[in-house]
Amino acid sequence: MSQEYQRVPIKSEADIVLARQGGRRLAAELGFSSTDQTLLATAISELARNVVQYAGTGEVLLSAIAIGSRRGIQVSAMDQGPGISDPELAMRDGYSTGGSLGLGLPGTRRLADDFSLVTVLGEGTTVTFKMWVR
Amino acid sequence: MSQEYQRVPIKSEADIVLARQGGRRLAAELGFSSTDQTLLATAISELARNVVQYAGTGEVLLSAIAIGSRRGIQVSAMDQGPGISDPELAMRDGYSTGGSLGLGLPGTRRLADDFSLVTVLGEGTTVTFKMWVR
Amino acid sequence: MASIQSALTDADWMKLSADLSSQIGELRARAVVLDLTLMDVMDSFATRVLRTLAQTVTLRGAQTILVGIQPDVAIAMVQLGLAQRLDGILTALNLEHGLDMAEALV
Amino acid sequence: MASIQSALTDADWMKLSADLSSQIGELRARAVVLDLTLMDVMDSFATRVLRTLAQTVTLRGAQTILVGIQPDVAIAMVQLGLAQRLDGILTALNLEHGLDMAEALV
Ligand SMILES: Nc1ncnc2c1ncn2[C@@H]1O[C@H](COP(=O)(O)OP(=O)(O)O)[C@@H](O)[C@H]1O
Ligand SMILES: Nc1ncnc2c1ncn2[C@@H]1O[C@H](COP(=O)(O)OP(=O)(O)O)[C@@H](O)[C@H]1O
Repeated sequence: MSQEYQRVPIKSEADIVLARQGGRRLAAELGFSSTDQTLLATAISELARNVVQYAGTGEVLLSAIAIGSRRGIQVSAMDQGPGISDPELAMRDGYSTGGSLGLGLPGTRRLADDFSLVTVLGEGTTVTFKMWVR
Repeated sequence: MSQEYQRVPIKSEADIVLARQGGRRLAAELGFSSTDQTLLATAISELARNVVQYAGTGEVLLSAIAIGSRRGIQVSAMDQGPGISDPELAMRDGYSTGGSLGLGLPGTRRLADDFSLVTVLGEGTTVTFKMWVR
Repeated sequence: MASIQSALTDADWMKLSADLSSQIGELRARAVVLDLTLMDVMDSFATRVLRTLAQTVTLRGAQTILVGIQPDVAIAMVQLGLAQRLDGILTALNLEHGLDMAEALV
Repeated sequence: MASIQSALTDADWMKLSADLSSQIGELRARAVVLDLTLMDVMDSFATRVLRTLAQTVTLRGAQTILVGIQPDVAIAMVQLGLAQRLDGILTALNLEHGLDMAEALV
């Protein structure tokens, strides 16, 4: 599995747009369909907004990944924010502590090929997912 | 109570169709009404899809059963998948861990004459139900 | 207008959804008529997929009309509790009625 | 009628909402047509803001019509579970259809 990284610092709302545009560009290069580019960009937008809203700042890492001839993208959104006290609850449709829709995490899991949430209270949160060209 | 078995291995989405077609054929032979054939085929479809979705692979057993002159079908869907951590919750209308409708198990119980769910975490799940000619 | 066969896989449905979504634009369609006459079973998977499809069609500014759901299939859907998951989607007896309904919308 | 660009911030949306709300009074508008053709992504933030906007418009006695949601965007919204959060808001394919719909309401 080979990797190359692209790092998008997330400091404000404007960076959310940069992160999802970066993801879309990489996806287009790798041959993602236009529908899958949009799915990926939407998921990145959700995670990057969580960083801004709940942690203030953080970063999004975009990596081109490959297993054999299969190509894909791995996205990580990470921050050193407050962490999530009940991750299982946070993964539920409609659960939000921010008066929002509560669909960002569960929605991203639904459309990703692979999804993980690692969070430590007081230390931060990292959400990682993969999407493969299909 | 005499029995004869038919085994349908469930390995992919295509096998779901084979399983429900097998059930419908057996039901037609035993004299089920066309409505009951469809009810049975739908229930088999639900259980077989759960096998594919949550356990990957498994099998569906179809048996013609009889008590005296009463004839019926017993269906078992079994897998060696992850099992169900909270079976009571899984039997509730609308509960799904797969972003699905959560009506497969409770719906099948509603239309079956007899229903059992046996599941062991890390070992697998077996759902069995009967339907009688009426 | 699309006719649906029973054995569509997850991938088939995704493709149908994408195709319809873009064709609505090309054809400036106000209605999408889905013929379910050939479906011998409508389970929760098919129901969810149809609902998803109808939501996509709505966001594209058109209406979905389901036609041809067979009597036995309708009964099974109600018994399983699936019917209410299609609430808000228009239905018609057959293709002819469905097309009449689509005309009336335009 | 307003055309929405992808990168509106929280503050931009608030301003748009306030502007529309007062303009409905000045123009005695019965419908507000929002053109989303330029939105390359509709995430939960945008969806929630649109829903809030539509609620404001409703309380001001007018109807919201969303037009121009692109095929890929529609599919992504449905997959994320966002589509049903816009339930009850009218949609049309494009500006032309949306204006027709608005005419019909008036
Ligand atoms: N990066 C993060 N840091 C801290 N908490 C988070 C983070 N991301 C998500 N959460 C928590 O998880 C909840 C659910 O997130 P999500 O499903 O994206 O919904 P929403 O963002 O609409 O609230 C949030 O309301 C918040 O409490
Ligand atoms: N064979 C199985 N193996 C593991 N978990 C299962 C299995 N069948 C059902 N489940 C669990 O039970 C839940 C409810 O199942 P069901 O009522 O059929 O709804 P759905 O399949 O729509 O999620 C599923 O979401 C899943 O968590």
